[in-house]
Amino acid sequence: MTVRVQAADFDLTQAVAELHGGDARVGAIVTFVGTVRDLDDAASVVSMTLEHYPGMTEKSLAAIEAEARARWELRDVLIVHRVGELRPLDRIVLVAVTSAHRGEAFAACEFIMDFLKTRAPFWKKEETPAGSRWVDARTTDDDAAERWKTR
Amino acid sequence: MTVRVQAADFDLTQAVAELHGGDARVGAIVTFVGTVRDLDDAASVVSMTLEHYPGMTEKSLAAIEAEARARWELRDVLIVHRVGELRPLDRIVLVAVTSAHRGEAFAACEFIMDFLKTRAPFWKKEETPAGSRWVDARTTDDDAAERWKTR
Amino acid sequence: MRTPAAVFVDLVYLARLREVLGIASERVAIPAAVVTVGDLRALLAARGGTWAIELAPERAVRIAVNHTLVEPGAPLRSGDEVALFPPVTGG
Amino acid sequence: MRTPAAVFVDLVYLARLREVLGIASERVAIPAAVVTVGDLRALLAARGGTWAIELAPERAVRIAVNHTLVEPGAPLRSGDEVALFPPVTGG
Repeated sequence: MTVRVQAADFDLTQAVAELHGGDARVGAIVTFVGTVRDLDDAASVVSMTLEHYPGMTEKSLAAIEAEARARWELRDVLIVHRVGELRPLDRIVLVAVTSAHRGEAFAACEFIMDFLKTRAPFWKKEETPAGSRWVDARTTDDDAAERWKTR
Repeated sequence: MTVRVQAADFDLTQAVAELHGGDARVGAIVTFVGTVRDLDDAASVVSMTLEHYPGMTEKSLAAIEAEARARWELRDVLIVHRVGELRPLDRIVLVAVTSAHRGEAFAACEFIMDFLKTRAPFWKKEETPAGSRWVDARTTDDDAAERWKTR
Repeated sequence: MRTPAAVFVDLVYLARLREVLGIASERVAIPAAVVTVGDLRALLAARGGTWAIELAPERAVRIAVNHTLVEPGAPLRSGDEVALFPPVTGG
Repeated sequence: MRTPAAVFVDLVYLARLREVLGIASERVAIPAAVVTVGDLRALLAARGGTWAIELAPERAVRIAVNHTLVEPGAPLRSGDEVALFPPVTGG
């Protein structure tokens, strides 16, 4: 169980090697990588700055991960979230989950992302040709988190 | 859209770079990696050999991918499946999906895996201390593929 | 209502809220009548101007006490770190 | 029933089925009465012994014609590549 908040980029192969390690009980590895798009709500994105709330970030990510582990049989979880200035094509976040079987790994990875999107204290500010703007929360993200309550 | 069947291992970072490339419309990358476990149905696995049916393999994977693309808005898909002899901790298969949003990428990646498990002509033979045995198909894999019909 | 001993909380403002309010953090003494997080929000909104607009009941403001998201009914204790911020948009 | 011109199909056996039947591939001429994939399976099962056991109706055998999975009712044409194999276990 590892949670990291960092300005630096991450490497997928290295992150998965760290997670999979010598654990031969792992049969399934699911990763999610969120990346910066050059277009958001029809506006060109030149760059974006990710701000977070130190202290709460790590605590909320650890709580989300603990909830995922209580729901599914997981071998390990790694969450890396970048902060600072990012540009289109840059990686923003990594959630990697290992499990014996794929169903658990897929469900837990998506669950963690859905809750990260609605509960972890990160905010995006976009630079566009028309100036800078804070990204609005999406109701689709609330809906995505909400549906886990009935599962 | 790329499908590869190969004896060689693959690198996750490189595979995702190939897929993500210069496509700044991508906001979500979901990857699944299947790995060899050292224990299957309570038996120790020393090694396993993956056999496939050349010609049909590529055709069936391409058909599964086409079905995923018809269902969801995807940017790109990469499927790599290894054949030959593998050992515990080795990677077996990679399914990587890029999309603008995470919901599509998660659903498509899991859909492709569920259908690959039930429709793509690969077979595993395990070497255990008690001898070699062909792995039996799991009914849970049929169930996993079946549930997409009602979605 | 609490005993009359002075109660201080540390307020933290984040993201867009920090920018529009023009403040990152402050330590405030809260009156005895301010018992919950909801009371505190109303107290701050009563400052008027941008505060009244941004913290109006219909605006989506999230509040965390000591790094945990809470509902408006959550109680306040002296020394709490109370963060006010817009809905999160990371990931 | 077809015209009496000889109909040949190329059979391919894979994985466990190849091992227990002891054959990887063969070209067979099929009688005019063998019109579907299901008919062909019955024809092969009629060889008896291991063939009868492995291709018995209750055994899970998948059949692909020209690299596409088909149902037992699928028709056969001369020159088809017909593969017989156990349920797949890749991934």
